[in-house]
Amino acid sequence: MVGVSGTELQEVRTEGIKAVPREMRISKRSRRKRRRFTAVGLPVIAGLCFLALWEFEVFHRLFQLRTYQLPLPSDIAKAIRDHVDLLLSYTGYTLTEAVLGMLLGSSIGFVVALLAAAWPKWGSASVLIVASLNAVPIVALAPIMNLWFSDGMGSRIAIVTVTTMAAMAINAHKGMNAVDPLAMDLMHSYAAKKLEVFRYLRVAGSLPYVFTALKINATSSMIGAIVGEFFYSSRGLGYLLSNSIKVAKMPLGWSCIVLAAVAGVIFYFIIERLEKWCIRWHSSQRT
Amino acid sequence: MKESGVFLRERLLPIVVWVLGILLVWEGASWYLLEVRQIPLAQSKLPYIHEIAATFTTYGGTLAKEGWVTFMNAAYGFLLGAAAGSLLAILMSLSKWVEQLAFPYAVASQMVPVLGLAPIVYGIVRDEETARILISAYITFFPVSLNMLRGLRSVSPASLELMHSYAAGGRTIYWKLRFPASLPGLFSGLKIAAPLAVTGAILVELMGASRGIGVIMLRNLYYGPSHVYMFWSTVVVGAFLGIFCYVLISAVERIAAPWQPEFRNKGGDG
Amino acid sequence: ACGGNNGSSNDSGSQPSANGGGDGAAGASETVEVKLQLKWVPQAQFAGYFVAQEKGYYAEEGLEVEILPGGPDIVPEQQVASGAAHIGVDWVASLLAHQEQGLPLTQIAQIYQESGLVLVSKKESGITSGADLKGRKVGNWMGGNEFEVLALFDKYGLDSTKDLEFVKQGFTMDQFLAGELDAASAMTYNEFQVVLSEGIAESDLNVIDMNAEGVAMLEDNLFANSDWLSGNKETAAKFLRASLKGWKDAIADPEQAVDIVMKSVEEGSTSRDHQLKMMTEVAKLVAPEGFDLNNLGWTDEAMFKQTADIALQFNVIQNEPELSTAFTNEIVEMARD
Amino acid sequence: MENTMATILPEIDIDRVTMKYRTDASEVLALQEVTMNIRQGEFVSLLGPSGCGKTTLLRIIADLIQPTSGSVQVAGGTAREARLAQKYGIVFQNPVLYDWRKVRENVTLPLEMMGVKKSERRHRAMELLSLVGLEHAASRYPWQLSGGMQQRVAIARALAMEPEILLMDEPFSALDEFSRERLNEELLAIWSQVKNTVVFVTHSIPEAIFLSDRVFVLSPHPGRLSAVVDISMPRPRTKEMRQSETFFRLIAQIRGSFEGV
Amino acid sequence: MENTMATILPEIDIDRVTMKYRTDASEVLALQEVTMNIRQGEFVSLLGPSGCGKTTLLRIIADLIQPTSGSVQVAGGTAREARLAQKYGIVFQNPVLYDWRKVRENVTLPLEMMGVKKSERRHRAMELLSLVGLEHAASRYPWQLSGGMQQRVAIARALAMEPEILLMDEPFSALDEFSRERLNEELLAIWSQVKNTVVFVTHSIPEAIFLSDRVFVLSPHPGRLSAVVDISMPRPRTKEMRQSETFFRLIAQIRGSFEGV
Ligand SMILES: Nc1ncnc2c1ncn2[C@@H]1O[C@H](COP(=O)(O)OP(=O)(O)OP(=O)(O)O)[C@@H](O)[C@H]1O
Ligand SMILES: Nc1ncnc2c1ncn2[C@@H]1O[C@H](COP(=O)(O)OP(=O)(O)OP(=O)(O)O)[C@@H](O)[C@H]1O
Ligand SMILES: Cc1ncc(C[n+]2csc(CCO)c2C)c(N)n1
Ligand SMILES: [Mg+2]
Ligand SMILES: [Mg+2]
Repeated sequence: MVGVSGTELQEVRTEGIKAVPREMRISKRSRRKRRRFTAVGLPVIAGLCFLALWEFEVFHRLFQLRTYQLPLPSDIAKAIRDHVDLLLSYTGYTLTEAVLGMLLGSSIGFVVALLAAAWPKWGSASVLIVASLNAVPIVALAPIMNLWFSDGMGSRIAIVTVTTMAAMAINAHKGMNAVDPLAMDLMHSYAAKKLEVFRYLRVAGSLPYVFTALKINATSSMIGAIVGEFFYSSRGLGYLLSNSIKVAKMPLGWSCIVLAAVAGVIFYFIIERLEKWCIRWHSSQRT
Repeated sequence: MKESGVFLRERLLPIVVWVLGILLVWEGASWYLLEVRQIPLAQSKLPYIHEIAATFTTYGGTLAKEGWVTFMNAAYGFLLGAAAGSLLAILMSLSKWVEQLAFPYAVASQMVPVLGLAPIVYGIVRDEETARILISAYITFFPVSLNMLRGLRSVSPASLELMHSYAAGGRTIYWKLRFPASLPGLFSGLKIAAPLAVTGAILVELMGASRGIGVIMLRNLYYGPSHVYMFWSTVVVGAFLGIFCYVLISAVERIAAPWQPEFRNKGGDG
Repeated sequence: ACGGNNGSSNDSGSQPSANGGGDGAAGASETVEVKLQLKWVPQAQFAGYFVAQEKGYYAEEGLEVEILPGGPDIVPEQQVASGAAHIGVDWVASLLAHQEQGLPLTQIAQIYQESGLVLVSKKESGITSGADLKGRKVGNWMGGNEFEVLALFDKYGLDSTKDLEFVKQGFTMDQFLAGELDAASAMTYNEFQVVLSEGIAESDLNVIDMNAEGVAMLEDNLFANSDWLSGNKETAAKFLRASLKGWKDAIADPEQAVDIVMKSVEEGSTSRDHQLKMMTEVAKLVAPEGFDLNNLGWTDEAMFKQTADIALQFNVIQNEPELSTAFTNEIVEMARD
Repeated sequence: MENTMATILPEIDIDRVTMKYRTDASEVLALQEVTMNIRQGEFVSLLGPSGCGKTTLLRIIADLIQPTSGSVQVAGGTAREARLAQKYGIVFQNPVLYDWRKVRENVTLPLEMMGVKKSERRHRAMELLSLVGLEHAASRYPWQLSGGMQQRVAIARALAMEPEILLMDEPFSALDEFSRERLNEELLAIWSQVKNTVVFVTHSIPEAIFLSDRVFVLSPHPGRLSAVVDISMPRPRTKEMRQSETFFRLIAQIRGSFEGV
Repeated sequence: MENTMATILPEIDIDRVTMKYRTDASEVLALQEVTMNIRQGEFVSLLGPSGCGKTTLLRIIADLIQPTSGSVQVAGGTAREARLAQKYGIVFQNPVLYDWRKVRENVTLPLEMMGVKKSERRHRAMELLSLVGLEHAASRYPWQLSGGMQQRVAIARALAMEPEILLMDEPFSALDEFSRERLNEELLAIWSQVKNTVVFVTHSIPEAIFLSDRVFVLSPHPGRLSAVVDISMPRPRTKEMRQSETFFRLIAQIRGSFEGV
């Protein structure tokens, strides 16, 4: 009981107010260092432990897996070393598709949310329609987009666009509608036009939701691009991955996954930094 | 009496207009591509709506049956995924420590496509049904988790202080404050996840199932343009399942979290 | 009626563990469960198994066979190795690649005697021989299906990375139909028929046949999990016996075979017509002219070696396979008795 | 003569306004048949027990909600037209500051919306912030202020745009007596310069008397106009008047017309 | 005046408490070396201009924030221990009601946390709601209430748990004079029964005098204790005392120790 409340108390201190507690005042710098350690060092150490357990086949024994189902890190590392140029260029290719598609999809989703919030009666259905597109799987999207945009990068960008629209539309719509009704009244009292209500209130108010959507999209765009490449692409991580796994080159396949994961995590954390910077004012950020 | 009239006018009318509008534009564009531009594979690119409708009359039974199978698969995956996602969000919000430890890996895990995941999951659980549910849960959990985490984290400092003044324990704070406050976020996560669960179910059906909308989808693609209307029917069924799930979640939201600003009626008689 | 239902009928007793069951236990009364993983969706390509199932040949042998559909994301070798199935169907080159990676797999029968893979092109592209492919855009599904085509390129001295554009082809023929590909890979029994059914006359098409070019590799086979096999040879033989019987029936009476296949196929996903064409074409590959149907299932060491050699040449595998473990004719022999 | 003309013109004309709120279970009759006229340039106060409908009335005047029945005319047109013409400046009962804007930017908000130049905006904002005693807090975020400071920011924001009609909902309730009295005087000073119409909600009878030309008293359940009191004290009002006999008489008079919760 | 031995025990002992807030740009010295003792069962008020640190001090006593330096002892232990022992009931400056709970459930919240039985909780909640005049609004949502009504819900919530130490931050500022005076009396009645320690922040000097045993006056920039005034009026306090000479003398005395914003 006491212990639990102790951690809660910590939260008041860090989350509630910018108090300068006595015992921490002297060590501002060391605190920052410690925070950086927990943000970077901890996952790295955990990752290394995880890798070690993996490498020494502890997981394999635990779950009765074989190396042809889950190759060892050393083999994956070797595959990466052997194909580093190819892998890097493919990572760039796939990442390009993901980022472009994600930007396009998120923008469209955001605009849909804007319209839906501005004209609720007529616009709400558009969120619904965009959401329903999310129920069309990539296996079906791939052939359609291939027909429309040929087998180049365009078709994957289109796939990623379609798969990222919904998250943004739904979240941004929620964020724009969740603004304080009194804040809306203030805008009305200024006779703010629809556009101004968005500019001054709704967009800022929805930012926490928008960034959550961007974070979801950062990951789903990567996987969308990868799976999109399974079917028609002759380049990219997804192409190499599906090919390698089908011809039993598991280590090479997994090196694609590793690179995708690294690229995806970096993409994700760039967005998270952006979020920290953009919504410093939000209560979830008052550390 | 008056209420149902308002409902018809305010909610149903726009939807009807939208649907009709989309159908008309689609049909027109399809005609344009096929008859005016005469591009190759025009019907594969954008088929006639009436042809798709025709397949619905012939194969409506099959589509409904397989759609139901997919829906049930999606429901299982969704339930498990939503539960796992919320749990992870709660764990991460409980301590920054867990978050910083788990988060990069949660993100990284999303980069493993089912193709790479399947052998592992099959290898571990050795049961197809379980493996399928696990895989579709894996696809749905992430948006739920992120949205709920945001909700859990953004309770207002003042309401948190009220809890502290009661010396509320961690669990109580969750139950009485953080959880209700995170419901709007949770629900928008669920709205993203619900159609995604349909995608997940379809994807999983391609992992060797013999029933479900995904199965017909794949087979009709494979057998060529002569099956294009049936393929598009399956796409339509998928989209409808998505709409259905979305509407379902929205309805639950209205019951479970009715206090949100968007549900408040503003003064007057409105 | 088909075994394709993915129901959860597989209780733990049917797990294909290495030492599970054993032939002794498979008495007359108890049915033994066997799961067959197809390479692709249920269709006439796999008619023999459906016929055996429908006509009760498996049941007669005391087997309860479940036929698992394949798909674009399914690797039968992985399924069999991980225990999701006991026996699988794939192409020999893919099998070799997986064997080399240490997956415990053994080929127990060769069903297709010839390659069904062709390269189709429209007459107007003027591709009459492999040499004409230079500078063209050629498609294949990749992922283990591409080696015959690579061998063809090699035969004509073409480097697939420099002399032409060798690209991934989806599981539809849309790219070819839309004119994006100069030459597309096609199976005689499916994709080629799809092209024809789009109203393109056979006379308007050029076809490069892998068999004729001498770069054919062995295709649909049957392979089993080695660990399972060592304890269940009798079961495997029973399975094979019934399957071969099914295949013979299918070839003897394609119409009936297609009727049976159609029961396993979702309504509305394919037509009987198409499956009938497929069956006719498949029959030509399973039993080419002059083939003695009594040899059905027998793996010809010379053909197997040719396949392995091509595979080796294109780095599908790094070392020459140990033929004695790669395949066995023992089960076929047992099945014949 | 011009001057008297102006006072005859009814700037805000509230005619038999009734407001019902619907809740899940029941209906709340917040206002019933309220009729009042406010002249141009007049300073009026609304007094009444908690929950009697003062805020509701203010929001109806500002066209933020529509009455169930009755009509509101503002400056010869509808309330809507007045709002769209940006005639209103409002201080809400809660400060309603935008979290993502620092204090200064919160004050410049209405100026931005009216297209005032940036340098001008900042200048004006700092002027008003120093009027309410907050120039030192200009670059803090709202949540770094005390309750009273937040309310003062909201006041500065409403004054920034020099609105023709100023609606203030208990603006000074979170302030200590001294700040309150000082701001009362500042408000009167500004008002006498700008000559705008002010509708002022307060719970302090002395404050209402000190500031207003007329005081409207509302009674609760349902909200009805129960008294209108003319404040016949000369302008400019001075501190000393607070001690005058008229003042005390008015206090007593208004108290008398009042019913508690 | 000193009625029992309870008054000897220091219930809240604030010793040279200093509080600095860090903002992006600078530091705000909200409290500087504030020392005060509050006896058990005592009713004290904090007065001071807006932004002088009253809320900050209250939050420090309640262990919601930690002072930069100095110490707080409550009932012989630390503030933390007192908080964990659920000794505090707080009325915040804003109502802080939970949106998802109806009015009644907002009031029962602290009772739920103390494990009071359901029927008992409802009963108690309705009792308190009728005390603050809100029994008719029990099943509305907070946003369906007027500002003053919300504040009254918060008061009912704090009283529901009969806390040993009651901290109230301008609880009555959103109320009209009549409701306010009525609630002042109710509060005193409850206090004289429960005998809890009350720290009461207000901007109304008469209110502080009417309610308190002692009044602490804070001065701003930085917040320091500038005066402690003993209210030597007998208890129970009556309406008539508000007109007494002592009362006016005390008002004048406190005004004198006060500096405006
Ligand atoms: N959105 C709403 N839905 C339902 N009832 C409401 C709503 N807003 C206000 N009310 C009710 O209308 C009545 C008048 O409310 P209003 O806010 O106008 O009071 P007020 O005079 O401003 O009170 P206070 O002095 O406490 O601010 C109250 O009974 C309140 O509960
Ligand atoms: N979280 C914070 N960060 C930075 N400064 C703060 C914070 N909270 C309060 N302050 C500052 O501390 C000082 C004291 O604030 P406090 O809220 O205690 O005042 P107060 O006496 O309660 O005023 P009021 O009567 O207006 O409520 C103010 O100058 C305020 O701006
Ligand atoms: C992704 C993908 N992989 C392979 C094929 C081609 N294909 C389908 S069935 C079959 C015969 C195998 O037994 C072949 C080669 C495809 N169309 N799509
Ligand atoms: Mg009000
Ligand atoms: Mg305060």
